[in-house]
Amino acid sequence: MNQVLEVSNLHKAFGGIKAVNGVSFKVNEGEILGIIGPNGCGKSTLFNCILGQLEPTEGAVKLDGRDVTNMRPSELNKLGVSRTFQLLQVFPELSVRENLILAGQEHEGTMLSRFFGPRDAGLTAKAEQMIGFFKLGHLAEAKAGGLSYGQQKLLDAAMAFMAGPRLVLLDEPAGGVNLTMLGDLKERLRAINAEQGATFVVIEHNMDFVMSLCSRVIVLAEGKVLAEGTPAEVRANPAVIEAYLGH
Amino acid sequence: MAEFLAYLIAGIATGAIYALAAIGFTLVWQTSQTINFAQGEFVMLPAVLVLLAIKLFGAPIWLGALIGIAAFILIFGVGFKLTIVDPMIRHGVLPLAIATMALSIIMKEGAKDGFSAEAQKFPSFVPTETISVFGAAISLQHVAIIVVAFGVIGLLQWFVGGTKLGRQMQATAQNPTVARILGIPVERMVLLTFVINAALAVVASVLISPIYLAKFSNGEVIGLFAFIAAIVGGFNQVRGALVGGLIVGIVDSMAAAYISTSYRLAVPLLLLVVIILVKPEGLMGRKEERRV
Amino acid sequence: MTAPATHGATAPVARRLPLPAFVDGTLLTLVAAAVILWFAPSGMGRYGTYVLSLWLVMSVAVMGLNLTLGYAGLKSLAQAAFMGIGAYATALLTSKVGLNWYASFAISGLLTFAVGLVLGFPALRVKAHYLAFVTLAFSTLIWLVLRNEQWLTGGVFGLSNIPRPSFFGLKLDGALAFHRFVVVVTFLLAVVLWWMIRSPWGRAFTALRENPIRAASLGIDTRMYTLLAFAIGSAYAGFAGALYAPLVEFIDPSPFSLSQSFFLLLMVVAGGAGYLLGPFIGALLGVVLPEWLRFAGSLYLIIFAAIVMLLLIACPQGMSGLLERGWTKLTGKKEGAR
Amino acid sequence: MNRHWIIAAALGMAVSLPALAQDKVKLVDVVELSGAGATAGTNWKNGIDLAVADINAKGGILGKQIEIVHYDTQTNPGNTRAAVQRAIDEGTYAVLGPVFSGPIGASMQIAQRAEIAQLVGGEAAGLTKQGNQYLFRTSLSQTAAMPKIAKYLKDTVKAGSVAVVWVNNDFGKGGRDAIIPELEKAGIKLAVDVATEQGQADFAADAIKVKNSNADAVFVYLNEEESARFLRAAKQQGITKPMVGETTLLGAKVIELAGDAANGVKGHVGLSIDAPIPAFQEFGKKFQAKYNYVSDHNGMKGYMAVYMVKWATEKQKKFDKKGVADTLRGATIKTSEEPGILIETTIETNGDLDRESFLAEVKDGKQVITATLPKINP
Repeated sequence: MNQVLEVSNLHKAFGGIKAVNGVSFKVNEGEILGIIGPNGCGKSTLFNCILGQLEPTEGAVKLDGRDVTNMRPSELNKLGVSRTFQLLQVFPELSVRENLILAGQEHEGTMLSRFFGPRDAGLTAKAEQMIGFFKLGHLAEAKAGGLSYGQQKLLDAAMAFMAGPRLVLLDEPAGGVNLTMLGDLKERLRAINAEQGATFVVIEHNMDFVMSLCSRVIVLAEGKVLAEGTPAEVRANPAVIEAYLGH
Repeated sequence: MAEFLAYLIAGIATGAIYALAAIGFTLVWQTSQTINFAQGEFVMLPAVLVLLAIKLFGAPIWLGALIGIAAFILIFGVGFKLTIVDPMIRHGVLPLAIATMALSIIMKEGAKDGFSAEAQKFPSFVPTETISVFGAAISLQHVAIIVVAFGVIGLLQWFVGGTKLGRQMQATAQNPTVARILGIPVERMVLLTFVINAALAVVASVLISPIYLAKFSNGEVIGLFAFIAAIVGGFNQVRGALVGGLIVGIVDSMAAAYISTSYRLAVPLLLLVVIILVKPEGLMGRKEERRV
Repeated sequence: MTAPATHGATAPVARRLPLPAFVDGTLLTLVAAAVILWFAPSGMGRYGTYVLSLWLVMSVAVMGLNLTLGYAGLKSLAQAAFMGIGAYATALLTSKVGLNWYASFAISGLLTFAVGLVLGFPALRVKAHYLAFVTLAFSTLIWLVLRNEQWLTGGVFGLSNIPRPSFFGLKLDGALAFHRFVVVVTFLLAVVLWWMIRSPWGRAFTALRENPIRAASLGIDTRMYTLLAFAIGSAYAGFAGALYAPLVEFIDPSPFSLSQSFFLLLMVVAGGAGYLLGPFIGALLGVVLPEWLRFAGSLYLIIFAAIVMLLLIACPQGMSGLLERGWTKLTGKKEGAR
Repeated sequence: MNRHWIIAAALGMAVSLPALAQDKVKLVDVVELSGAGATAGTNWKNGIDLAVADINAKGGILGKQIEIVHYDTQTNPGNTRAAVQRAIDEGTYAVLGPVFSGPIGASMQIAQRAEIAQLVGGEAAGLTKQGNQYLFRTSLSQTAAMPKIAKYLKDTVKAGSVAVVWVNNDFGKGGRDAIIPELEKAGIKLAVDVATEQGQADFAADAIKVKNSNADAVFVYLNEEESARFLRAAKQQGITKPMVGETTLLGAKVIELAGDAANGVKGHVGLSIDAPIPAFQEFGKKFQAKYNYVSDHNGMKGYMAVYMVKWATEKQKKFDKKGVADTLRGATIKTSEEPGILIETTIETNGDLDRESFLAEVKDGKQVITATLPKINP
């Protein structure tokens, strides 16, 4: 199977603390991979190292076989890698539609065409489509800062999909979202995965969410890979049970 | 060598003055993220108020000093915090910084119109004699400033580390939210730093004015150098002000001596740029964590 | 009033009137203001005309700083220094080299743009207020060069007899003619900025200010946009300088000192950072208000500073924020009445 | 009843008419009241106010009271231009000020275009070299003063080498640029050339530099307060060589601020309230009484500027704006004609002044005049 992302022997230390300590894994095209682990096991740091937000101390990241270690986040994004953050990251002063256009505009045309061309960079239709898709229809004109938490979370996810990415890294997409919204979100993610063939890596706390969404799960503990397998395999792994109950 | 020593000692004497003025910068920055662009005027004004009190009430010098100093601490310690900082602090650094800029205009123009556009002599509490250190001349006034600058830093370090009140103040500076949860009266602690800042400005003013003379425009130079000193030394450490002040003073003196008198101001500024590029938090500063 | 950095749909006004879709309230305001300012000086005398022109020239510099600070969130303390570079470049090119004003204007803009690019690199390295410190140093260094290099800049004695431009053979030496010229140039520069702010660039600048990390994750080249915002903002200061020199017909280092950079910052914040029309209000406060307060005699600067301080205490978003607040209250009431 | 009303009305007319007929003459002073020039500008303004009060008390100019307005330039060329333009738009009879040459440079063309006399406090040599027929100084230019100092250094002080300490603004730089060729001509070596900042507070490094140069004498060309600070620093560093300077080094203000450190300082004095001229001392007393401090030379310049306007108006016997400049150009104002001019003053055709001046020395905290120098072109 075609490997979209390959992480090999990634290390990240802050002073003496080894947040990520030799993590390696591969992500296959079209799969939904879940990464779970107790608090402070290095999940978010791992994401930040993969995406160029932090400089890894050691190790390499490959995208389609090409080395992208330390590539700047914006360039990585232009190669089709998109992400969300653990904490909400929408632009509160912009409207929902503007947030979405912003998420897509750098993928169209050149700097010059972005200056002289249309104000929406030709993305209004696409934005409306995303708004519809994520059921934010009545809120297109509303400032993002005024939305409810769950709605902002949806917008946050919608922004990650705006440019039609091949690989999406989601950092705790279910955090703080109520049950109804959670169902919506899961369904949307599955749909995108099925329709567009986008590949997902999901960090999550919510075990039910991960287990029902992902086809494969990696368990991290203390900066290392503890276990890997299908949800069922992982659930049955004694080391995982130990790690979770131990905490 | 004797020549070098003379410049060095002159630089230390000047640097101590900058340090004394810079301490306040670091104090109010730590507890309330306030950049006070009126800091130089804070050092200028107490001397003017003392002279004004003497002139208006015909008071003897000690009474004039008392009235002037009390008025200053009340208005520019407590009043400044309550009327300017409090309403604006929530809105970020910039509007408040601009408001202190406006305040500096008011203080400067007020001192000029209310008192005098001329420089005035200010009585010295320290003998004006000159002593010789390794063949270099230094006045007792400058010696007093150096001693006081070190003394104030030592006192502040002791206060912050060795007293309950001081530890509460430090906790407030490091994390007001946690401090509040711990039951520390955060508001009162912040107010305390502003009062200390005003009191330090008074000390600086009384020590500096006999040498620099009391004049409405003195704050511009002192403020700029104190600001540079605070950046060089580190904005978030009180002892950064001392280190920064001394370095800037010495560099300034050396620049005048060995580089160029007309470009002497450029040298401390180039030093500042280099330090920002190499160690942005300042020589003595802590790294400030970025809140992502 | 324009809202801060909104990129909402075109104003309702534009929909009702048969105007092209890109026309919005801000553009209409700019056009109307330009027309009014074209005719305003009649009966105002040379003094009034001059103050209006000075206001517009300062507005251009403040517009640039508003782009760097208000939209992109970069704190610069060198705007007056950039204005000085533009003013000296134009003065030297027109009076010593004999180049025409238009070429000098373009060179001033390019030069300040280039210097802005170079100075912008530390902005990428150092975050937040450290850029302010670097620009503070730069500002003072430029001032020292302007003062010390007498062979080039005239030093403390300044440069005099700076010619005013002509327009297709039409002399613009008179106060009114030059004022109208300034109106046209300011209008054009404001329209360019208006266009930029509402283009995808403006959206990217806003994203840069609000959350650079998220912006980068959405493919926004934060490095490029940071440099662009800083360099374009600096170029506007250069343009302002290129207008200032022939307006005053004399320059020396004093209007380009650090304290003037502070003053420009004051105008941006007092006018309302991040509002497209804020710079005009800010420059009005900074240039016209003190002139108007002259009747108060020696106290006029104190009154001016007190007004600015009270304004910021009452509304840290500045004059534009205050007006917007008033407008929402007013329109809110109207809706309630309906 | 009716008659009473008529009388009352007539009385009213009588009271109000003179005020109407005798409308005032408006003088606008545009000067540095804030920013770097504030101290000099405030002295200039006070001098003007004193002169206006004196003149108005004695019936004004040709029976008209003077209405004086002060506009601040903030020591900024752009603002100065606005203020001078405003003054002209408001119909000022003449423009007084500014004092700093930057603001003067920014505003002199406007007064010239409006053909209105502008009486400035600037001393920089370049101002009167631009052929402006409407610009007049109120003090000697540096080109006139410096040869006298160079001669003094050579003949009286007998210095073979001189350290030059100057303030890096238009005043100090102008003075430095004027003295150095004069020193060269007199065969005196320039030991060290020290630029200092305007408003500089700390002169320790500069004093050490001067001391190390081993010059035979020090030429100090700073504003009053900086002069005082430098003298104190020089004393602290133990400089014993003679300090020679111009008006700003020997003024009463410097002596007050520098204390003992000013003793022994000598040099050339243009306008000084300590000069052995009764009118000067009289002015000094009046100024002190009104403002409670000692006037510097800028106060005297402002005072004389108003009297120059008065003299020219009375000479031409009418209020003709352009005529003021025409009358002043090339004129000699004698104290017998106009006591307010304080000292006989010749106005050259380019706007420069020629006057007697003095050599002075500070002894025991007092300025003592040691010689009177004649006019350059007596």
